[in-house]
Amino acid sequence: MVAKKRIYLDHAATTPTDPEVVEAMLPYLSDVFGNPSSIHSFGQEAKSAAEEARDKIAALIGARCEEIVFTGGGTEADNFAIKGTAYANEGKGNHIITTPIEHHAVMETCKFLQGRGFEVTSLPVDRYGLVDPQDVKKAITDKTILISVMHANNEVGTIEPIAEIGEIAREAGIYFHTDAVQAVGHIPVKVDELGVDMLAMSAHKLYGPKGVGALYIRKGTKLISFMHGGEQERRRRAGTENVPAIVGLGKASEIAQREMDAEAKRLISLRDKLIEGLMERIEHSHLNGLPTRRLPNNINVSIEFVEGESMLLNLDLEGIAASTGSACSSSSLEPSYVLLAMGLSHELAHGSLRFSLGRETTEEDIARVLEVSPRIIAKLRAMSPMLQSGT
Amino acid sequence: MVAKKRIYLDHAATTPTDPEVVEAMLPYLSDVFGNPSSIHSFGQEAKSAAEEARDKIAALIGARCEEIVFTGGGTEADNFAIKGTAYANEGKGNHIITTPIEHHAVMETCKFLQGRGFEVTSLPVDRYGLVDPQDVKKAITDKTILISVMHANNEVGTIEPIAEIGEIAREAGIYFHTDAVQAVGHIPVKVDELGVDMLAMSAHKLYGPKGVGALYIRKGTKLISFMHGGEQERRRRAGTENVPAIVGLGKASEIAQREMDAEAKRLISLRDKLIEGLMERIEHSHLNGLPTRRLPNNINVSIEFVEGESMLLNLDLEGIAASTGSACSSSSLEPSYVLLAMGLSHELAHGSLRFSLGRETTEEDIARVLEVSPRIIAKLRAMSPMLQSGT
Amino acid sequence: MYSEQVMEHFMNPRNVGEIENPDGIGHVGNPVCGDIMELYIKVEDGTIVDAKFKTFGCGAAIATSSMVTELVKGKRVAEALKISNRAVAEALGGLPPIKMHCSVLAEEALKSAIDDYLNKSKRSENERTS
Amino acid sequence: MYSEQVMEHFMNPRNVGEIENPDGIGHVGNPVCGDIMELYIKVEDGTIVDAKFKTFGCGAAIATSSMVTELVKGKRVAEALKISNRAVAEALGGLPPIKMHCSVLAEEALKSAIDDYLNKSKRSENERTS
Ligand SMILES: Cc1ncc(COP(=O)(O)O)c(C=O)c1O
Ligand SMILES: Cc1ncc(COP(=O)(O)O)c(C=O)c1O
Repeated sequence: MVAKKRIYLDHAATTPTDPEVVEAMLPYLSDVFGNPSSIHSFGQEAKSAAEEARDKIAALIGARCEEIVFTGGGTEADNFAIKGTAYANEGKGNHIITTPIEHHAVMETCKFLQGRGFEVTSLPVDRYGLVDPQDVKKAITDKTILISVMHANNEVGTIEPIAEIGEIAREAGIYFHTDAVQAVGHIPVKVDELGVDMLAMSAHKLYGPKGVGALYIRKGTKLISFMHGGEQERRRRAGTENVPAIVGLGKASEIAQREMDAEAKRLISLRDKLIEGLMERIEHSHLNGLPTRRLPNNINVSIEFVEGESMLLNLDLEGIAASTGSACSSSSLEPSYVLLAMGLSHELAHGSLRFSLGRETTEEDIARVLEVSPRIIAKLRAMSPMLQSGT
Repeated sequence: MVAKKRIYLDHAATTPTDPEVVEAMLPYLSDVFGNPSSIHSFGQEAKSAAEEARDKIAALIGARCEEIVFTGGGTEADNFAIKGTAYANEGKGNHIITTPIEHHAVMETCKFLQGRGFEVTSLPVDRYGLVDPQDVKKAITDKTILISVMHANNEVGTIEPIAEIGEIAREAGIYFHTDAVQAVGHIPVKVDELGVDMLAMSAHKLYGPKGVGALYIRKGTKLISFMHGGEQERRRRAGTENVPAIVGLGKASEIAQREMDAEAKRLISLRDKLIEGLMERIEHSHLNGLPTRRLPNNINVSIEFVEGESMLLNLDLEGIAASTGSACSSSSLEPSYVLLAMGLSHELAHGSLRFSLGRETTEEDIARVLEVSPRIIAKLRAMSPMLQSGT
Repeated sequence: MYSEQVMEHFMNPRNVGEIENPDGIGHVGNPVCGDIMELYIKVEDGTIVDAKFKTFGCGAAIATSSMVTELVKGKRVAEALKISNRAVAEALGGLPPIKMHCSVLAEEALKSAIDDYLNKSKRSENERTS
Repeated sequence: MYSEQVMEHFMNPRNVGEIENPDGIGHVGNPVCGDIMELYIKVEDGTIVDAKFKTFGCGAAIATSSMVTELVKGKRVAEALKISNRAVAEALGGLPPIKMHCSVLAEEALKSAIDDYLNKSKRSENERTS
């Protein structure tokens, strides 16, 4: 095949680790490799590095460093927050409020609890995927112990009214968790402004390494450990600290804090160019999610009469990496439950295409997508039994 | 301070990542960074790398590759095995058999379940830390659903009679889990010979990276997920795969398989030299654990009249990194529960010292420990109120 | 994910399109499951002389559609009825387990087209004899 | 983990040893908790003129023992009684939270030695007055 520049537009699935981050991590693999729990110098050096990283992450989200607990990723942070508060507050109640557009990490955790004596209310969302804070308020009962609403949706990029929900949760005295895996490092996220008690993040979504994340836990929040074992992380999360990855998350947070504003501006301009270009060039195409209150890097469209995977494969053969719905669900046969919850038909859900831009994305990349996509779609539509000749 | 060669003798706490392993991981941080769940080429390349690693790990422990599930470390593997089988087999019974010398990852997980309707029997151990298979047999009731006995103890190095226990478990039709975090890569570990249904390992104990481990799950074993979320790892462990770390674990397994025999022989010789040298040079010192059926790299001694941390600090100032009990417990004030379970007095438990050797350990390192230790101990003993002048 | 043969048929699908006045049409699948196949056959003297398809679906759906049309062309109707989904998958060098249902769909589309043809010819036979 | 001052006192502890015929001995701690301190004082005219210690324990235990003996030397007994565990910790540039109990132990050892001295001198006073 001809060597083409490969264009990666799937940053919502994962991002490349920033070279500066890799650089920062390397010494902690082979040289400063000690176990932070060890009291000798090898251990203490590793410990300081992890603590420095903790400061940077706390700074990024406006938290205190003791409120940051490192985890093995976003999924673990969500499991920890939800199971941890559920089990710790069983005495108070067994009701959890969440939404139908959460990532699997939240949704499956809630389902697990549902099978073990908890009740879960899944709120409605509108056609943009927006949750109405008033619906949260109405769903609260005297058994409610936790509200979990994601900050920004990973599929359609819609940004939820977290601060408004935070106020409602605070008034009702109910713990509020947000899965901010797609938001942290991309848009301003400050725990006090949002009024959240717990917030999950994952390094590999902000140019940090895979296999590390963090849970912000507001001081005073009652929750039990998810990972049982040693006394690491002030007894809140057992397991030898993944120091190189933690250092990587710290560096990634530092870079994000430094570059977020300018980068978001740049991406919004590229994003809107791509959205407009696709709408213009492709008949019967629709934007999914809110037009403006969306992640700076997210483009999600539904293309009538064609199926997502066949578009993806064709794009991939042209060197363009995209996604149809969440990366996790692309191995299943179900169309995106997020799009269905927003009221899309099965056909439109199957025909969805997500491009998520990143730091390496250029104007040329956008131009190339706009050049290639109509051709691919035309080819597939010619094959489609849903499009009668002449439509 | 004078620059001395630093001597790391705390490999049971963590090992440096092998340069070959680092080399193998690097491409997967920045270049082949895709999410294995993605169907585009970035994702599929990452996926193949993870699958190749899975083969290597399976080969090391004599398993089939579908029986290996990657986790975020040894602690998670233990949590997964124990909670996963407990919850999945509640219908059958609620009784778990374990030992008082397990790592915190097993012990605290069992305690958690104990608080949630499960019953836990903690078997006795002898003064070497050995479990008697007959005690396992006697402890089995018709409510028993799981036996969890570690392969090799992390503090004293004693290797447990896993194959014998495996036979008993198999006869009784009860799931058998072993925490082999300290054994895998150091001594031969084959799941079929051991007769285990689940086996936990952690990469950073065998010169692989931190933050990744694996749980072997024998085909047919009934257990539920611990980490809920996406459909990764055939729906058994959610969360974006930590590809670089998984590749690292694969490479570390490959190296271990290649070098284990020769390295174990070399270490046993160094180990025995150090044990004999310490016994000879230091009066009132005692070996903890079995003399021969112990990990090739483990030396654990109790020194009468002196406390462990003060020895550690002095050794550290001489550039020698060692440990007193498990690294995890050294930040707590409790003396090692493992040593206490073996019947040691509090004083001898507080006076324990663990040296754990590794690939970089040389004859000269051993000589240096033997030169420095008696001096340090004499100095501390001179300060000790427990040693009457003239003893 | 896919074999080379799957990708080849996906990129260069054979027999795309409709047949005017076909002797049989098979229509299977629905938008809920995400795959829709339409298969057209032309039969002369009990032999399938042409086959075409239109498919809405994933890579495997398109490749199996393409392959099944290739496999039936030139076959006697009775033989064509024996083409199993495994045969389609095998001809493509295998399919990922999660995509085997596409080969089932292709088999069903073929069966459905042949059924349609058999029904039609029975009817015209009836018309002729009555 | 430890401040420079702690490490300095740990490595070069002042006043290690016993005092022959001390005026007061304090003995606190036990092997269960892992720290044992013995503190000896020599008192002349109500002033602590010498103090020595023997300690089984961690780095902080040894450093606080050393520091407390330094702090009391030359002090009037009444003043010495006012030395708090915080004062000992502060003089060492602070202690990790988990090690603060060592400074408590040092304070207790001092109190216990002074108590012993006061009891003894009361007894000898009594003996003299009786
Ligand atoms: C919104 C959201 N939550 C949670 C996760 C899970 O994070 P991780 O893959 O680090 O476990 C992801 C990404 O996969 C995500 O997009
Ligand atoms: C025997 C044993 N089990 C479990 C663990 C936990 O492994 P990890 O630190 O990778 O979570 C360790 C090491 O810390 C160990 O030595």
